[in-house]
Amino acid sequence: MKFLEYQVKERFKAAGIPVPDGRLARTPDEAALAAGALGPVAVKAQVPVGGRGKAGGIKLARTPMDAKRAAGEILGMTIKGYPVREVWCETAQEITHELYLGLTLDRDARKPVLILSAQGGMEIEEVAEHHPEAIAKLHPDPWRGPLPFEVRDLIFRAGLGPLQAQLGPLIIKLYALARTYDALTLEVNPLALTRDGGLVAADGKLEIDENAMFRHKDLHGADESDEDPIEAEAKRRKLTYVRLDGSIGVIGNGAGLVMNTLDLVQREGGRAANFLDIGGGAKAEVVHSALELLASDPQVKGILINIFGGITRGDEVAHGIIDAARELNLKLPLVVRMTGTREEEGRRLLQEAGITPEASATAAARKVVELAATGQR
Amino acid sequence: MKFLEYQVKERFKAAGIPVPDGRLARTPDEAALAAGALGPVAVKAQVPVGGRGKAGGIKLARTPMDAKRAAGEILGMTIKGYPVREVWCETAQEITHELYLGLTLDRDARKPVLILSAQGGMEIEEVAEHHPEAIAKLHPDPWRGPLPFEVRDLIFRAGLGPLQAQLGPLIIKLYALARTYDALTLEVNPLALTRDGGLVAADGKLEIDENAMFRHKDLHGADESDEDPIEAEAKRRKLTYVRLDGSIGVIGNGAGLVMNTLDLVQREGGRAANFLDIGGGAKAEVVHSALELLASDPQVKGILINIFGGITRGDEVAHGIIDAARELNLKLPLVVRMTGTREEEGRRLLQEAGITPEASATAAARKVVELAATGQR
Amino acid sequence: MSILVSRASRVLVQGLTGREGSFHTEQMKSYGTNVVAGVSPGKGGTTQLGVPIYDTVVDARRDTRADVSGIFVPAPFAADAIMEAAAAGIGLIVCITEGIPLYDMVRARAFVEDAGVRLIGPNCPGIVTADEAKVGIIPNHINRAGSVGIVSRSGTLTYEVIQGLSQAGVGQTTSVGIGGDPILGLSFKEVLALFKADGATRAVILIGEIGGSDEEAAAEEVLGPGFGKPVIGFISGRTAPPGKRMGHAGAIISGNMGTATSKVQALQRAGAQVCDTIEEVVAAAGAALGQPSSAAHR
Amino acid sequence: MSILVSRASRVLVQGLTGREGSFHTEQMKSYGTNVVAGVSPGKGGTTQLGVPIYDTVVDARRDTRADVSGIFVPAPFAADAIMEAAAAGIGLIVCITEGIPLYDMVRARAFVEDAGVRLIGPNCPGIVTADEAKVGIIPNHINRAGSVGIVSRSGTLTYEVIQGLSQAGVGQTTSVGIGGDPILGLSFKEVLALFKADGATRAVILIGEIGGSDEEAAAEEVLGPGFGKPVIGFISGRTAPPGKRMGHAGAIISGNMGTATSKVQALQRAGAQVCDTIEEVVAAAGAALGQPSSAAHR
Repeated sequence: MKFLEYQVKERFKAAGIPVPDGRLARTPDEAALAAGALGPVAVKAQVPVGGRGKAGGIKLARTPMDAKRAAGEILGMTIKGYPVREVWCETAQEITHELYLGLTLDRDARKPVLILSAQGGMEIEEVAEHHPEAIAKLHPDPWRGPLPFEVRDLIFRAGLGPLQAQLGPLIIKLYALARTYDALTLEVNPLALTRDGGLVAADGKLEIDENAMFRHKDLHGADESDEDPIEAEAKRRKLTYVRLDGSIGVIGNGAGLVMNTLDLVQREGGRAANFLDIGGGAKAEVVHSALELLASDPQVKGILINIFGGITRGDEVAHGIIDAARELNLKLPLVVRMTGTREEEGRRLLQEAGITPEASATAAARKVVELAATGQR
Repeated sequence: MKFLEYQVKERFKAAGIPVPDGRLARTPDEAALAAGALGPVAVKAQVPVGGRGKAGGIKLARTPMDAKRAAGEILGMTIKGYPVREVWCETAQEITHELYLGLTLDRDARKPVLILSAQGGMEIEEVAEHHPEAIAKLHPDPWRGPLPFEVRDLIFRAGLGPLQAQLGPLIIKLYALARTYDALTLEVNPLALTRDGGLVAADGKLEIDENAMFRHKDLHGADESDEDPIEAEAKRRKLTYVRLDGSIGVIGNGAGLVMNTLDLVQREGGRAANFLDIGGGAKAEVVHSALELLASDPQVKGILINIFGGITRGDEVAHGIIDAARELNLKLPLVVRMTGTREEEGRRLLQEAGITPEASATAAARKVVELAATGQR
Repeated sequence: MSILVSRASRVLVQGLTGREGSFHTEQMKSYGTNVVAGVSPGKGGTTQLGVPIYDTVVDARRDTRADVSGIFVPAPFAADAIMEAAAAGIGLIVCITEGIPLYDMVRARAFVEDAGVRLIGPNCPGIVTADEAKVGIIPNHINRAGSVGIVSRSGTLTYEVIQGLSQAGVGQTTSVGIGGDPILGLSFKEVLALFKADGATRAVILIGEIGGSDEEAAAEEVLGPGFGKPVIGFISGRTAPPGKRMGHAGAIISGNMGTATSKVQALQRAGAQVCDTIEEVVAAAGAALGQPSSAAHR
Repeated sequence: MSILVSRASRVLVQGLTGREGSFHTEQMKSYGTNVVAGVSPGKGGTTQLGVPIYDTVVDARRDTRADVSGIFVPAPFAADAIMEAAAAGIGLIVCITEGIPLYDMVRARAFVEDAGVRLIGPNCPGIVTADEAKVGIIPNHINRAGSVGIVSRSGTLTYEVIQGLSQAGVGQTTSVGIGGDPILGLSFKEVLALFKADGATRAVILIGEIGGSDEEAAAEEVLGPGFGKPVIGFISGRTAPPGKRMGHAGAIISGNMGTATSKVQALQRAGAQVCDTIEEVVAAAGAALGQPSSAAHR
């Protein structure tokens, strides 16, 4: 789950991490009111993607009239496919230096990692590539969290010793916030040093582990309904779906198997329209739901279902396929490959319903590419 | 710092540990109102010591009139020296079984310890002595805290498996509460199983680590001003003081040295009036304050100051003694033994002020016992 | 010989009484696995599928001397189940559960490491030592005893490879699915070291996928001339899009590691034969053992 | 010979620039201790009392190879300072600070144990190896080199004993104040084991006090016939009242342990000579070494 800038900043504020004063505006008049209350403001488009600055989604406004004009221009823009519906108007900061502070999970270290750099702002990835020495890291013990002495050491290693007294508690609060929200990523970039010597989170990013949502049932993140309608629908159906640019709809169980199926489709001269993993142990309803989703995608010219049952059972999958194909009155070519747990039952059910499973994944990929190309059922 | 029952229960409630509904009453009429709102209640004296049940400080009241009468009897009682100024009126519970749940620090294990027993109530110490097998303990790792599986294991070992689903989260909440408040001791005794199968904290005890008070500056515990006026005054002066029953006032630096001084006084035929440790690194003001305190105690017939300076400096101590003796116009026999860091300066200062330090702690103890017995200066 | 599990393994199933746990315990037993106990808090004292159920792993272990645990408990409770097994002295823990929150796993992994215990998974298909024992969910009928060891990050692709080998008459010693999650127990490195030391394993198949740098680490630290056995590699996701990244922070940490190219090259540098399809993997394994794969049915 | 600190110790002082830290660093230096560095975050790069100051222990250790740290930082930050020293690889940490919250110490102690490092204290007077080195606050002039080892829970009583011995002409190898807090680093057991192994120490004095059961544990686990050196014990607090107890829970945990009687009896069972006064302790130590205490000035 992702959040908009203002949602992240609300959480920073509640956690004691300093943020500029700001107000949300949905109309140019609201932006003018905000500027009236706050003085000179930055008017910032609220979209769940990066790069809005370059796209013209951030403007400075010295007066309420300026703010109204800026909001008028930004509201209604579309940034990377997201129409801007809200702007965040916040007190303009006199920034003298931009730092970077971030937290993510380091899969190789099998630990969380805190990252601090005196060179923050837009170009942090380039700093990481070309000046790795300018990036200081700390892998806190996952039970202990970052200890004060470890954080001090991080700060001195980043060359930010003089900011120690302010920065130390801020880093510990950031980590606590990440733990509270099961954050996969929590970034303050830039963490701005202002003319008066204070530190303020000028922008923030937060992404929550979907697997931990059972602990955060009351959380509402960014409304992503504006994105690709099929991706949004997949999210509602809780399917692991990624939109691709080909024409073969692919359904499989297990990320490795689905990725391999994409590879096979490409080897046979086709291109997949999507990645769709129904995961382990999927029941008939999930298969049904996945098939229904792909059938609704006009880009899809043929569907390949590749199931190797382990915890997933062939008969369950077959029931899902058969019911969905019947209900949807599916006109597209549908090729199924099914093996593994309860494959006998599954294959028998499919055959009784007039669907002949292919013998191997390679054969199935070849078949679906061929059928999609010729438009046959 | 200690807390009254109702103060502990407020904290239990905030932490999600179930407690009976209750109201505080300072007059019989308030108790009647509480019973009117709550129905049948237990009217319980609020004093910072145990044993109030046996002393008649808890009465059941079925009606508001009963409650008024009970409160009238309890308010104004004195329990172990504490006048009862408030009663806690809480919904009477239909208790079918009493458990014990407690947390303290186990100094031998150098860890916190959770203690759970199916045999709770008043006699838990006897259970511990005679049926140690009825007491289950868990030493959580101090960084990890009690883990769910460890708590389940504790509950099954205590023979309370059927209560697992309720008791597990309650124990984890209790531990979190203890950590939040730096509790040296946190007890729920009895933890009552009610007729409807629920668990409720029928009584609670909380004692906070004085060393951690810098983290809890906004906390207010039980008003202990009713206790021994000298002990209360010592607390206000932040002196480590324990009232004893003899006549020799003893001041020293370091618990071991003070305890040994008490032993020496007793060997010489006297008895100490108190234990007073000014700790390490005490400055002149602290010595002054300690001397002033003992001088105010009518029980004290002579004062022995025993200082072996390490981090404490002889000159600082001497200044405190001299100033206090002069200001208080001290009439009592005063014997000083001083050695260690800056002893030369300290001894010289004392001698200039007409106080001759003794050569050894034993000699000083003998002298003060002798002087106190004869009433000499 | 084989690695990790064998006929001698005494297997405990945590979550045996649940839907998945009971189904797959039945499968494991029918494969001949010695399932000695189940753990389901509150159901201690009962019996299911002929297996005694205990409230805690400590109790189960005291009575049955179980040394391997298979975990089928739901995701919110799975990390706790892993730690319970580790604390009770279970030597090998195989966690099948999918969807465990990453912070839970980071903690559980540190716990397991402190306890000096082996963990496979989570989100993995488990382990089969062919014709001896199975802990997990790999379909029984696809396995065939032989001399190829398999280690894989992908669950279902593991099945593909096992089935392909068996159909081609190329049997396996042990097949290990290490799981697809970002935070895992044993990785390629450790499992390859076990295969290296196992006399019965004459060739090893490594099935990797994009993301992380465990394949690279294994290639650099374990494989190479000293490994002493032919290694056949396969990396899935070559045509997959870069996918979601964890903001800037993820990019800073992972750098250029984790692409299919990086993995293929690292394996090749270490002397592994990297194949493009599962069919090629099967053929290469047959060739490595001197078995022409088409006619190798024993 | 001696234990824990010697002329070769390279001593770091955490909190050197504070009031207590600077006063006692001066004392330590004047005793001849090799103080190589100080740590005060934010004051790195400066010099005080001729000692270079660093921002972190890691930095100080890299430059100076310090192997012992004396901690004089205020109580709210002292547990963190202990952990910083342990994480940086300091082998012996001596924490003088008094008043550290107990939960902080419980965590710091677990941390130090995981790091495999020795901690003395907190709330202790530290260590003196007579005529060689001092880390802590024991007054310089009372020590005298010789062959008695001292280990004590009480700060100021330690001074009494040292002074008494020195005045009677009975010198010391090393005097160790282990501290009076409920949660400590090394206890009697570990320090006694070091004295047992120290060739120069010919007799040991143990100064205990009421509370806890460290004296009993030492008597049962380390002392006894195998110890091989005379042990003289002293327990203070015999006439002290039971004092505050930690509610029921404390009583359940401590049972009958911790009284002066329990400690005296345990020491006597282990063959120690338990004395009633410090004067007796001094005389007994002299006798144990074959020195009549009154006329033993060397």
